[in-house]
Amino acid sequence: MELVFNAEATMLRDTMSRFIEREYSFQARKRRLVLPDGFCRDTWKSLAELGALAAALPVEAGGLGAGAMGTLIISEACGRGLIVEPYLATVVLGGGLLELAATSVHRPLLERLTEGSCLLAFAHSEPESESDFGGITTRAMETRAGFSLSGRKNAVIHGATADMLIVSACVGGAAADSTRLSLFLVDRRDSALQLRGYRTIDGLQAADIAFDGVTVPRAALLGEPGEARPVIDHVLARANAALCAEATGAMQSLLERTVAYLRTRQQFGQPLARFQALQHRMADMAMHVELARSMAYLVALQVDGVDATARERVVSAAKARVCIAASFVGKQAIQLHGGIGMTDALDVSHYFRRLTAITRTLGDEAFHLDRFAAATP
Amino acid sequence: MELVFNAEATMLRDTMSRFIEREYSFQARKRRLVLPDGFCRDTWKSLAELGALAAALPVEAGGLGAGAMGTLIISEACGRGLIVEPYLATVVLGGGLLELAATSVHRPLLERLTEGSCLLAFAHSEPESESDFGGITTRAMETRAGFSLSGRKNAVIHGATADMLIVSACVGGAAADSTRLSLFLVDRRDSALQLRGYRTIDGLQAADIAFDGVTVPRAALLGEPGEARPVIDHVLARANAALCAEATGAMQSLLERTVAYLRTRQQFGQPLARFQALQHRMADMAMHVELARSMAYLVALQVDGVDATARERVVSAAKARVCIAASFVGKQAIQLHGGIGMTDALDVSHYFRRLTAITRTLGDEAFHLDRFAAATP
Amino acid sequence: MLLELAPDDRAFRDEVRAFLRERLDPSLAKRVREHGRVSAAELVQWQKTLYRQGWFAPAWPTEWGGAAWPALRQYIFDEEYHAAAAPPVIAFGRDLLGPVLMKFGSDAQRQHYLPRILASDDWWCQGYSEPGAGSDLASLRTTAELRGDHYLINGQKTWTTLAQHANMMFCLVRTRSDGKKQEGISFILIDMATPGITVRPITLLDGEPEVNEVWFEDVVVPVANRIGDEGRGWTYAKHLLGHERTGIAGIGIAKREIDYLKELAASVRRHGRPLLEDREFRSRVARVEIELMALEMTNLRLLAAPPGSGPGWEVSMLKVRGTEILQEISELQLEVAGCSGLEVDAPGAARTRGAASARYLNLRKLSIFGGSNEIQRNIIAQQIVGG
Amino acid sequence: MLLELAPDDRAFRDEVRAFLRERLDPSLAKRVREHGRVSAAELVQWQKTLYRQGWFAPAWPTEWGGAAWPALRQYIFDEEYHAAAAPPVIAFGRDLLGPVLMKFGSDAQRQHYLPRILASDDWWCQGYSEPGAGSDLASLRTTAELRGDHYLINGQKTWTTLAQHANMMFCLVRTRSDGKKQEGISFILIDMATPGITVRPITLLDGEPEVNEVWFEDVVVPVANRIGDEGRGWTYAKHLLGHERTGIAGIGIAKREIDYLKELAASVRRHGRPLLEDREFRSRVARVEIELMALEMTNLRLLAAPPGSGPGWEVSMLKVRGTEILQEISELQLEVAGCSGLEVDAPGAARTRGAASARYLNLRKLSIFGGSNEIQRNIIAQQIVGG
Repeated sequence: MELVFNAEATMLRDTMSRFIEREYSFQARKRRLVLPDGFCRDTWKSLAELGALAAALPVEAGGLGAGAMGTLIISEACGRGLIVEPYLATVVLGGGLLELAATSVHRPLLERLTEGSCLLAFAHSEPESESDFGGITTRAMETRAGFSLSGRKNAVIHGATADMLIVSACVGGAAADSTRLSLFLVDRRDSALQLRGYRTIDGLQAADIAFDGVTVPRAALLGEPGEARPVIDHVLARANAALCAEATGAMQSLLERTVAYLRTRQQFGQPLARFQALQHRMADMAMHVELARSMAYLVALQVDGVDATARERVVSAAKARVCIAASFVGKQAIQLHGGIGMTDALDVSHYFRRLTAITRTLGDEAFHLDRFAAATP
Repeated sequence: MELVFNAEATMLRDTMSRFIEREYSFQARKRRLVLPDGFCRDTWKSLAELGALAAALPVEAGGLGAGAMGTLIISEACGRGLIVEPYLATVVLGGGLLELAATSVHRPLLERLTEGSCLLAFAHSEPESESDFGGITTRAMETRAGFSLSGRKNAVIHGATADMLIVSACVGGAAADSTRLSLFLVDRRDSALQLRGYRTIDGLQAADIAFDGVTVPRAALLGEPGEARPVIDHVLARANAALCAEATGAMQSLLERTVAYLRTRQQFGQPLARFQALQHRMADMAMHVELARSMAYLVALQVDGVDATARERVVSAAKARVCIAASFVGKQAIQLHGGIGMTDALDVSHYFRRLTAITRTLGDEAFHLDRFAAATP
Repeated sequence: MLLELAPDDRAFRDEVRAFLRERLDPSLAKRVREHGRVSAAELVQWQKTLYRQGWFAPAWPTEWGGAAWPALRQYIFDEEYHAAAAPPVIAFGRDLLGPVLMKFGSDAQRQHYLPRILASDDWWCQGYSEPGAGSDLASLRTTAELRGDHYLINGQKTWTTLAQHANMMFCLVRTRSDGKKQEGISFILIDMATPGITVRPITLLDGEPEVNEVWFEDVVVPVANRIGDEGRGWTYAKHLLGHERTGIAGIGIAKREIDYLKELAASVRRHGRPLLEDREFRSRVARVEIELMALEMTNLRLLAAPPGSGPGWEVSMLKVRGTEILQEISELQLEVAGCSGLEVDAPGAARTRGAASARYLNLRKLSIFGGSNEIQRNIIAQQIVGG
Repeated sequence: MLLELAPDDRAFRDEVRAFLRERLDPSLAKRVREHGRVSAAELVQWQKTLYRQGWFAPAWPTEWGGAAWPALRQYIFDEEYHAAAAPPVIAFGRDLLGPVLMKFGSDAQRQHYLPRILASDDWWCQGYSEPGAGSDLASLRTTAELRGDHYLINGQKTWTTLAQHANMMFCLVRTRSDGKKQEGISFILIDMATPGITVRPITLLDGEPEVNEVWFEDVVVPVANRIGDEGRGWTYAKHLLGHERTGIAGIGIAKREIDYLKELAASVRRHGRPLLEDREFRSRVARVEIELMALEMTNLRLLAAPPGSGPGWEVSMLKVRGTEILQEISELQLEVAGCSGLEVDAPGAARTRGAASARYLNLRKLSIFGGSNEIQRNIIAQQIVGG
């Protein structure tokens, strides 16, 4: 049991804390949001130099070998700093798929990823598959030169701002088996893509993408055709684990800000923190944060180490519990701040929006509660 | 819309209030609980003399014509006074069945009921039908002289202490249509009954009854054979309406006692009522009571006046809402009283137990929520 | 309606329905229903339509051009109005200033302002809240110094809803700073075009500039713009707060929102079936529907009860539970919208997929503004515990 | 266990399992699991079995006959113990008095009392609470007057758990009434057979006499029975409260109760199927299971963390959430039992159908006794808000 950070983990955590402190004030974040991409490629390079992009990857894949605990530490920092650069999309999802599905042919791409010079996004969810990320209908028809992709992907995180997309599809015609998925690398700048990018409430970027016979060479295929489903499930599990950690970081920040605000804000002649009803609310917030943190740890310890059934069960338990906490802590932070908490000018509302988005990303509370119950005897 | 009590209703309410004040102190109630039957037949006679037993019945059936509003007023008083005499079992259930199902042959029985000289109980629920009071399997085989009853009834309220039982059964053999029910009058003292009486947590009485070929004459049949289902549904709806009103009365008493206790009880140098967290708890209790009362009114206004579908919908909405309120108000009353609220010696725990029992009687929150959802477009 | 109506009330309801069917632009109603954007000009135009019908002020006495309907009729009107998805009236002038003018205003003030409110010729905003005051409204610090026939106003208001569209503000200002803080407050009407006033919109977490900061720098306001006596402004403003307000529970809006929620949930699939048919989801919707029934019945009981016969904390309960229900529904709508609902629709453009999250974020305000739900629970407890 | 164990911990767990399989009477375990009644004699007998195994005091140091297991082993033991439905130890002597004796008792006191606690030769009850004190424990009023070599004790204790079976009580008494109320309290051991002591059982809402009132009328107690210094009893008693307590969250019991809940729900039908297969019900059970996983993981993290590195309010959180979870499970069990579960089993007889309601009613105590959950939330808030 690795319930306490070891020396390497502590070092990584401190590195990330210093990075946030130095580079990621709320004002500095705002400046990144108004850049054309909505984030900063130089900052991404800095994260690469700190080793954050390579931290979780195994040593044999050119990484630092910190594994899921590394992802937890970095994601938690992303939550605390409300980092808008695409760590989840590029490293956890994109890097995870490359690590688990790719052959040595794609090793250079993984290297460019960890150097910070190639951004990835995972185009997987579809309008009809949104709530349970199953039932993929995008098709890849084999052609002489490679494949021709047709279908629609929506809410692709950082889909319009990445360099390369990894696209999930079933090989074959309309009757293809939708449980047998393949992965394809597609250049995001390919003019055949119909891509609509937009901003989401948390300040991040997403895109809806239509493929209408987009052709890719045979080398675009990532791993064995039809065998990608287990890899995708595993990577989505990791992404949910990362979201749990990120939410914990954001909640911790909200809790600290709320406590600090109530300590200073005077009403009816005393600090708000003296009012017992608000004290109990803070106590409940703190318990939610601590319990969510425990679930983020638990899932980090198990996401790569147990069989798929046990993994999905613990992932769903963690995500469901974190959603409950995120909703409570977020809403209470706004409520206890009063009007000022409602404003765009204060970071509190930004944390709240990111938490709200996390509760809607890769399965909500109801979805995960259901999946947990189905996997529990 | 009859949202405010008229003069007759106000008079009835005042009559009941005086009765409780005069006869139903907590100590006087305790003395009744230790009587052999667990309640007092003289008190029952007093209620008859006050007109409480006849209040809800139509004038043409020998009643006072106060209808469902009359039942609401008396039931609410039963809740406030924690009355242990069998108003629900005998008047709402038994009297309701006689009123709606019986022919003129049974008019004398209804008269004896309103005089307080004959106590009824409704033997309907069965071990397998408990949660949804459907699927009756008790059978009535026609014989030369009348019928022979076989089956098991359980949790029959006041089943061991009533004079007469009204028993639901399907006429015919094992293949009989269980949706086509009939009602039979059975003498509770019939030595062929296997009857196990017991006390329930609220101080009331119940019984499990086995019928193993109990014979009854043809005259025991109440109404048309096979046609009792609509009558039973209607009477069960009225009983749930009565339970809503009773719960409202009990909650009102608990709220008042809790407020009074927190006003006087000193902790850390001031009355508990000064602590904001407890103030908000009281505010939530009060809102629950008020909302439950509204539902009790709503269902009383509609239980006899709308078609069966609309009736079941509103009954289930009311009962589900009242269960939620009863659970919250009951638990908080105990919690806010602290240790003393846990004791048998204080009336608070008795109100709590009655409320707990109400939430388990004739369908719980989950059952009614489900039925409401199914009946709502 | 939860309960059956008497024949004449039914006729009234049919008349309201017919009017809304004929005069309310369906495309506007669709936008209201789907949480789209409605412009200030459209609002004013619609309010003038109501005015021409004589229905802009259902609660006002007839002598001032109101409909003077009894409470139940107002309730019926409200229900039909929101069922038809008519845009909510900007009610600061009508509901908040109007009654104060009628009771405490001078003849001249009433004759000038009341008809203009009725015809939506003025757009009023409310200048009560200040930074630093929060729920402790009476600790306000904007000063009005008497200088002969005018006041000189300095200070700052905040959370001023839609002040960017308003040409008039009714305002609480401090005319004396010694003594109890509730004393020394005066009630003043300010023309927003007066020099020295700066309005700065505050962007809220849904991206909309719904509220404003308003700065006063040596703003000259004639003494004739003061309502009633100097120093009694707090009393005038409070006059309203205890009043029964038919609409505060938001029953009509909540009913429409539940309908809309169900429509959305019927069009989304989960486990291969419409989400609305999912038992667990349906059971959560049922809870809110039942909660709303209970609140509506409570509201109706209060309307039917003789004045002053209630428990005394009705309005607080209606506010608390009404806002909690609306927030709950918006959360369910957000759940139905899924991750697509996280899209931010470009400012000023038509709303598409981002409506659910914009609404959810915006409605956080309900439990904060208008007396936070914590303050309301304090009030309820104080009334229950008593002296 | 939530996490995989190291091989030696696994071996330890297997040893505990084997012991419980061999030595725990299955019919007793069945009664514990099904919330049946267990007699005082059965409890003592079982505790002596644990004692003979050397496992009665997992946390005590070996010099006093404890097992001195590290925290994780204690946790593993606890989990296996409750999974096997062994009866809960009456732990006042072992967990509350024992550590105080070890730290503050005299050699004579330790040598006399500790072995007797270990062997369950004494049944200790705790005399802290008094009527009128409630959560404000320090306002106690039972007096101990020094009269040469003995104290004369007068006053009343209440909520004294199982005092009717106890032969000894450790007790807080007031030896001085001036000054701060926490000062002037002394910690005294009392033989329950001393003349002047009256024990009166209090029937609780489940019909059981689980707690007692204890009256003292001129009860003579030797000064030698005082622990440590006069006036420092509060400090001694408090010493324990901040301590990490492995078992306070009740994880092992809650796991067993969830298993039992599922077993019950699988045997009851709703809508023609086992209730356990009902999605809406199953989803409510899942919520509690997840809540329990989160609390268990929190507990494990705290056990693994270096002492003093936690947020400082761990014990309060474990108490609050642990008791809320147990109450929630008992409420679900009551729901499964349905109206049949309302039956009251005759006092002293075996429990049948009434077990679910008796349990539900009894567990109301969890959020009240041992520092009410309101007090625990106060503590958490104070630690968060800080100075």
